[in-house]
Amino acid sequence: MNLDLIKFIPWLPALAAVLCGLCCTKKALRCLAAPICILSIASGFVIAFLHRGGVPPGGAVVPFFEWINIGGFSANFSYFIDPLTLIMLFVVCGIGTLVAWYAAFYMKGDKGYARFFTFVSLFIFAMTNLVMADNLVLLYLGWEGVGLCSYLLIGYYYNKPSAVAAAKKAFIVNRIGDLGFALGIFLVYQTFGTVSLREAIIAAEHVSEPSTAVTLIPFLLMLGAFGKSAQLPLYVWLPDAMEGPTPVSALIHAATMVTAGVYMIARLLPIFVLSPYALPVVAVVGGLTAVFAATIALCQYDIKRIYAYSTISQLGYMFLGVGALSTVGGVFHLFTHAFFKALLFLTAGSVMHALAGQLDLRKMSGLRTKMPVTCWLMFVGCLALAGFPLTAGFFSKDMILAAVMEKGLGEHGQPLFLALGILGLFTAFLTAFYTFRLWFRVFMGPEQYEMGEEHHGAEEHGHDHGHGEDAKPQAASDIKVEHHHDAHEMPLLMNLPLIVLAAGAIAAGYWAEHSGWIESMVESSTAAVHGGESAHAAELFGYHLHTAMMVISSAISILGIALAAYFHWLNRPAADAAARQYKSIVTLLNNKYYVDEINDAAIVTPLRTKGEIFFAIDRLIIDALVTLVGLVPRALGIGARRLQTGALQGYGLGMACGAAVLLLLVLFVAN
Amino acid sequence: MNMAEKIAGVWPEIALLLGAALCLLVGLARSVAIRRFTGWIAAASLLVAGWIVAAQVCNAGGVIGLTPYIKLAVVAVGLILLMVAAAVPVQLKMTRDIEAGREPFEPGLVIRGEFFAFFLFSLTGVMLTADASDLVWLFLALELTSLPTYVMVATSRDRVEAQESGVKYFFLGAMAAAVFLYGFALIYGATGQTSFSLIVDAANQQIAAQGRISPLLTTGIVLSLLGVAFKIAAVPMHFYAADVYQGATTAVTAFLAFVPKTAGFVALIALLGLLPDGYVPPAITWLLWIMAALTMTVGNVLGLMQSNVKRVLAYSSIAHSGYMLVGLLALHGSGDALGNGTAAILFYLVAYGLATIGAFAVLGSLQARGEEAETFDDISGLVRTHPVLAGVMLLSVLSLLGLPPMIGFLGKIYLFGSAIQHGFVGLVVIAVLNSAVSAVYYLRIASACFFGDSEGHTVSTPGISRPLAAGIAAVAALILGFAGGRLVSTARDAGGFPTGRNDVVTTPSQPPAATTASR
Amino acid sequence: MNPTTIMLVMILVPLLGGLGLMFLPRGNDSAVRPFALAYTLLTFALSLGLAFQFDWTRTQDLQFGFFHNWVPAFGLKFGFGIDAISLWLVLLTTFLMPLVVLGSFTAVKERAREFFLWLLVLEAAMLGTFVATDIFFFYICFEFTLVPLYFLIGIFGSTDRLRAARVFFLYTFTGSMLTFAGVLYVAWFNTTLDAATPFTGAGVWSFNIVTLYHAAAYMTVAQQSWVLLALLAGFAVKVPIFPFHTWLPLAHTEAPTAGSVILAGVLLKLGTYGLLRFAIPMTGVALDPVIGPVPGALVHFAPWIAGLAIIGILYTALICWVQKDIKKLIAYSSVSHLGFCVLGLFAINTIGVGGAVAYMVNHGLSTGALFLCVGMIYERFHTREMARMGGLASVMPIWSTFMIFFCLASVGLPGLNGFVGEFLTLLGAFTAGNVLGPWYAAVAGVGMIFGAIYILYMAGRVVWGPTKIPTDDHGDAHGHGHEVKDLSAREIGVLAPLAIGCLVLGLYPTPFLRSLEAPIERLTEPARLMIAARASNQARDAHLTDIMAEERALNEDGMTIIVPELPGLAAPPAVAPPAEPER
Amino acid sequence: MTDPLHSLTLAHYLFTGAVLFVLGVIGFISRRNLIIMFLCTEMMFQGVAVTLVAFSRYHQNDTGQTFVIFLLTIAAAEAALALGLVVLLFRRRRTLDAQAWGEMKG
Repeated sequence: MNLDLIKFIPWLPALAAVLCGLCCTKKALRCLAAPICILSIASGFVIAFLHRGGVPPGGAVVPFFEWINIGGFSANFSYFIDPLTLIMLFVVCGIGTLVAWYAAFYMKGDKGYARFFTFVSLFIFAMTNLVMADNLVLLYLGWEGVGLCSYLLIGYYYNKPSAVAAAKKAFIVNRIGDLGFALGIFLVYQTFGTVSLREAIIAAEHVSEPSTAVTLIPFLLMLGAFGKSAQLPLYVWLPDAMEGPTPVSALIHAATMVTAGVYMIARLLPIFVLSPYALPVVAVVGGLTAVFAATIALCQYDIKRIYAYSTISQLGYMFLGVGALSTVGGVFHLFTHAFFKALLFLTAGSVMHALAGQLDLRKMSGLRTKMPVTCWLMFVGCLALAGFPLTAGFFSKDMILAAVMEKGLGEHGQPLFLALGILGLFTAFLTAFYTFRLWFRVFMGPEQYEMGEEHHGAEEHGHDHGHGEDAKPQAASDIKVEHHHDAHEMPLLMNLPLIVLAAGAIAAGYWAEHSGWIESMVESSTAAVHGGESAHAAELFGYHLHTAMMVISSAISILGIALAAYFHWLNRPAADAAARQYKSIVTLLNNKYYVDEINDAAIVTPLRTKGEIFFAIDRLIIDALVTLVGLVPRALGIGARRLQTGALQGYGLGMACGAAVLLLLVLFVAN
Repeated sequence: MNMAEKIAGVWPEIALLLGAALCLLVGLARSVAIRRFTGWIAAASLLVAGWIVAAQVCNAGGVIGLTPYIKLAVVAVGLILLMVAAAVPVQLKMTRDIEAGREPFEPGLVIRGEFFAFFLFSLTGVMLTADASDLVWLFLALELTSLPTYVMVATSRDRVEAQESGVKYFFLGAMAAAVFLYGFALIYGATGQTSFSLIVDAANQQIAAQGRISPLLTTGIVLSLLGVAFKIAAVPMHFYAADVYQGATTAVTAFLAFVPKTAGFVALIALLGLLPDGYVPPAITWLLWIMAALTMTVGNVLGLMQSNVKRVLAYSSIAHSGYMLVGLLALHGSGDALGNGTAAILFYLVAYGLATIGAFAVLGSLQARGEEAETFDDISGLVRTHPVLAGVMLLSVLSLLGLPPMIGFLGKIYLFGSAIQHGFVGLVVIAVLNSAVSAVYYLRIASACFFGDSEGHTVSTPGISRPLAAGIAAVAALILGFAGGRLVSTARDAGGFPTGRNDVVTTPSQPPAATTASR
Repeated sequence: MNPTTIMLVMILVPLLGGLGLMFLPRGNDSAVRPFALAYTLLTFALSLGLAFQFDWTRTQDLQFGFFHNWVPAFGLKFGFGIDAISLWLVLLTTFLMPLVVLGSFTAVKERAREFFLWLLVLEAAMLGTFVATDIFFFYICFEFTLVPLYFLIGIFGSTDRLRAARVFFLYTFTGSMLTFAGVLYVAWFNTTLDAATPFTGAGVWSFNIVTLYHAAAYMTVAQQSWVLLALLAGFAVKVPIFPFHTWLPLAHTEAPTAGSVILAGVLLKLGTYGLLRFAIPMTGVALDPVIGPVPGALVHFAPWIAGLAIIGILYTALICWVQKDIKKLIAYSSVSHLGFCVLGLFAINTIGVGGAVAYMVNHGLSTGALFLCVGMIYERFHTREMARMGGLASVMPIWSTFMIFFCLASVGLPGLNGFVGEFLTLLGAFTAGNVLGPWYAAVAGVGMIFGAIYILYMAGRVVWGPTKIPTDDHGDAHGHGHEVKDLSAREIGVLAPLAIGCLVLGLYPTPFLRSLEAPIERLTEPARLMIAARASNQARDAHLTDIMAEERALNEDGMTIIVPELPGLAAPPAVAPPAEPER
Repeated sequence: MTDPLHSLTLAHYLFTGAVLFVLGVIGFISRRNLIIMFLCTEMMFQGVAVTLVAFSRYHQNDTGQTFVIFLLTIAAAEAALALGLVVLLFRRRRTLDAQAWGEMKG
């Protein structure tokens, strides 16, 4: 099959972004933005789907046009397509289409409707570039591009200071990781003389004795991955990113963008294996992040934040998987996670939509009668997230845990991986617990809820004077007006994508694993793990382990759900009592280990103080020095001026003495 | 060289002297209408002198040697100065009253005629300085240049400041004259000669005998240099400059800024020409080095402190003398390109003269509260009331600053290039830093004209000649900046010969071999 | 039209046009504006013509060479000629100027005639700087740019304009006076060379840049160090490199919008251009009387200068973060950004220097545009205090879109122009073994983070956030009561071309970058050879002896500018100006 | 060595000249009356004259003495000028104190 169409996958959304941008200018055109956007993403999906079987083994490069070429350095807009790319394209375009569909309803009536879809299209452009990039620089373009869109979309409600701050934080924290990534690219270029993925990978595979520089590359690249995928210590931006509209959280901050780090490591696996320590570090960071974020999620009250921490935690799983050399597991989890996490976020969005922006767990309960479809859709998502047997999350999580345990218990068992495996199981338990804590709190129990103050779903117009826009009252949007009365179920068209996602959340795991699709795809990409023998041995030995792990994690998951049911459905006072009893821990967790505060005190404030100090130095020392130098002539002038007394004799004296001194000087000293 | 040739060489001076005498005579006339002719007579005699010089130059096949160059420059700049000066006598209240018939006529008080006579006398002195081939001649020429200017300063303006200027200028000038005269005496004592060429011969003999010139000769030259430094207002003989420039009427100040300075530099070049080729005693190198550095620094730093534009320009004049002293160090250079300090000084004199006369002429074209404009307040916001004059002022200060593409920039290339070629890099660095300092006060002038608010009390003086002179000077400074090639090659030809030994000029000889003697 | 003529006319149009404005009928200053616009547009058209006639296959040659003797005795010439680097900077200048003029239509109400006069004269001077092939002709134009800007700031600036104008002038003038001395020194050195020295036209005063490149190669390292310091004195202040930057924020804040745009857009590049055109080729290789060719002063100084650049990047970036005045923030950001440019230059490899040139052009577009944006705000609210405004996105959406766009370009977002320069300069520094190295890039890279911090901080305060319209002293909102007007068609017309430029150079910079390769390789060749030689110490002697021998064998005339259509003479062989002969 | 006049050497004359010159300088600086100050400059001139004559004698040529003639002429001219100036000044200020003329400074 002709691969030429592939290159349009990113550029159709780019075109859509331009068109949507134009739609921003005229109010009448606004409603066109959503269809344009959805169409462009969907066509991307269709193109990708058409190529599902046509990708040559080892991938193919589809050149498009030249970008940066100078002095032997070359980075072009050309696309690399292999099975891994296809998986990512399915996720990005597939989930993208569904989320955009959902958002077309969710965002209705918002003043920035067209703007929203502009950014979403732009995001898809960047994200597809990221996953299709043939070289690291183009990957970096996508990488930063998605960061930008994330920035723009988090700050979508730009009149809200917290949204603006969150957007800024996201961008900057990502930049920190990006710096590592950029340096990694530099090092790749210096070492391998190319930034082309394929060439670099081939070169990496031929490295026999890795030099220090080479072993440094994965660590630098890793930094980028940690930033983008919100791993320790660069995870801080993701919870705040929930300030954005919920579809954005679903698409960008759960399903696609944040998985870019996993994708990148999987994609560059041959480079990562050059250093014996790189992947274990990835695994450790992933494992720690998983449990760390899960504990925080335990004690949060904001629905979206819980999901945000859960995302961080799940991303940790993926890193754990990739770090344990199970790229299949990592990518598999990425794939399934996209379904159920998008589903969870979108259903959370529905809840918010219904409750006028209410997000606090404590202020809602028993919504199952009001919103039955949403309730059960979310239930499906929760099951998958909790790793309930036979759901998608179950299979993928299991594959990771099995791989980790395999490394821990296998022939050359490493205690480190054993510990990570146990940590993973513990996280699985926590995940099941907090997931269902949320679900039981929201949908079970007595029906009672408070409406929120609504900034979601419709834009707060603030000072809209002089713009010829709707006056303030109308700005609160038609939908919202009825929301103020009561919670309600979403329309069917809006729930349609959720149903598709729910189907995926249940079936995707079983299908992908048992048809061998995911494994064959990943194994025929650059993420393939070469090291046949140990893989073979693991398979032999691991069959039992695999089964054992399935049992154990099923049990853990059910235990978690049951515990949640007890505390948050059947006996809520017990939960409150427990919370009171371990107040300090709860406070610590509720305040997210005070990481934001620590960062603020340890990094932001000192930097800003440095800025103030530098500014003072600039004015008081550097500029003053310049002024001082400028004053030297003036000081000399003041001195010389004293001789210009105006008196005739004084001048005569000056002349006589001056002449005499000069005469003596030159005659006796100089000669 | 016989007497006839010698006289043939001074025909331009004779023309000027005759003109001066005629001015004196006509100036005695009772009729105002007749006395008015004195200015035209002066102009005519300058033109005649210029014509004679031009003819001589044509005969010689080009400007060969410093003499014709200086004479041409004196005539050309003298004409501009004359335009600036044309209105001077009218400014004297007494003269006005007498001319209006309110006061009885008294020849001694009406200085129109004398003024122009003195003007011509002084210019004659400069020309003669360039002709000098003997210490006596040089002495007389220098005095002829100076003495009239004392009178011009003291009497050109009906204000007490003018008299104060006069007294300071005269007394200090007399003292300085004594100093260089003493130096002349020592030179004579060391060689037994007053003729330049004979002195050089004697010095060569001394070198042949002892490997150096006698300390007495060195001392004599050093003293002479110090005394003549008064004419160019170089440290330590600079004290008078600001006071005199301020007190004199603007036209005379412009005159002072160019004429005595030219004479002084010609004399300095002649005096250094007494040294054998390629030999400069360290004492003299040191003296010039120190004087140059001090002069430009003192001039510039004092220029920063002033509130009176004329004083600023006075200090700028000192500073420019300092730059030109740098050229003196490179005097014994080869005749080629940049390396020749003499040529550089000759060029710079014109560059500086045009720019500074332009600035003074602008000041002279303005009056505030019935007096000549001279403070920064007076020229504040000039661009609103007199945009053309402001533009001229801008061009002038930019040229003084040495900002391209004005002629002053070329002058700096020439001067500093010659100094670098002779290894005086340190001095050049001091000089360029000084240029930067000077930017402060030049910018003050420009910013007063362009950024200030006009208080409206500044009006232009009657008559077109001064603004015209200002315009001519400034435009010349601009055009010569772009098309200075001709002037540079003329200066180079003029400076390409050993100076002060005019007899050499008549026997065209090869310029001395290139000596890139560096320290 | 003959390209040489086009080049001359291109410089003369703004110069004479500007002077011509003075002769328009008095009293009607509004007539001045269309004229000024027409002149700048004509200049732009001419520069495009030049670009079309340019032979893009030999971008390294100084094409359309032409000279007019100025002062033959000193070898001073008005020498013209452009290679790709000059051409791009010329295009940048001519592209920015119409926009600047258009952007100043309403900002300048009084003395408009003078304003446009100075603007046009400034354009002529800037163009002259870029096309000069004679170092003193370059210097003339370089220096002369001070005068128009001095008046633009001094007459049309804000409250503290007099001080700003003075400081600006004096600071840069002082530096360039030292450069003046350095240039004279090199030219003198050229005259002392043995007449047999190839390319140098020895013994004769010449200020032809190519001649001086060759001459300087015969200096010792010590001599070159002084020359380099002298050149740096002028150019480092102009760029400005930390710690010589303090004049810039002052000048920027006080200057009128047009002045700021030109200052940031073009004038600062005169410094980096000077470094590239003079410092790098001149001081790349030195001659040791015993050893022979050795690495020149540049190679020794590069790490230090790059170090200063990096300090500047980080230091000023942090300063940006605590600014209260938007314009001052952008002004400081210029210092930070130009630090990348200098870093790239002193990486002395094609990637780094190419990145630096790209940075020059890109910074001109994006920062120029930011200043224009700020100017539009200032015109409406008469304040630039960030604390007094906020959330302008809801009242001025078009402006906000542009603002965010240019902010992102400035931050170096891939796909926009800023990225290309930033990435390449860092990559250049990273891979510049033996000169800089990974650490330089790593530390400078922190500037990318800080850059994001302060730009987003500014965007967050001004564009986003709760809407806040500045009020004047009487408590009234500016802009006629509550009406805050978004951009007019004219203003969109000013910003849109810049945005398009940013996008095009961000997505398809390849032709631009490719054209830079050859000239950069030529300019950096001596230094690169020396660095390479230093790397392989063994090979050094043999290798360089070869080069010198080859150069001697080539023993050709020093006049290496191509003079097309010289009547009565066959076109001379295209002796390009190689610092070292082509290998 | 018996006759003091015969033991007078060039040095003695030069010394005399120098002393006259320096005395003139000192007088110029220390006296305040304009006429006396002028006379001091005249004294400096005379010191030069003595020197010149001494050298002329030493070198056995007349050039130095010729120089002196011119020097004296110029001195006379200066004297005339000085007296004119002094009269002008006295008319203006009714004093000959040099200190009265110090308005301009700096």
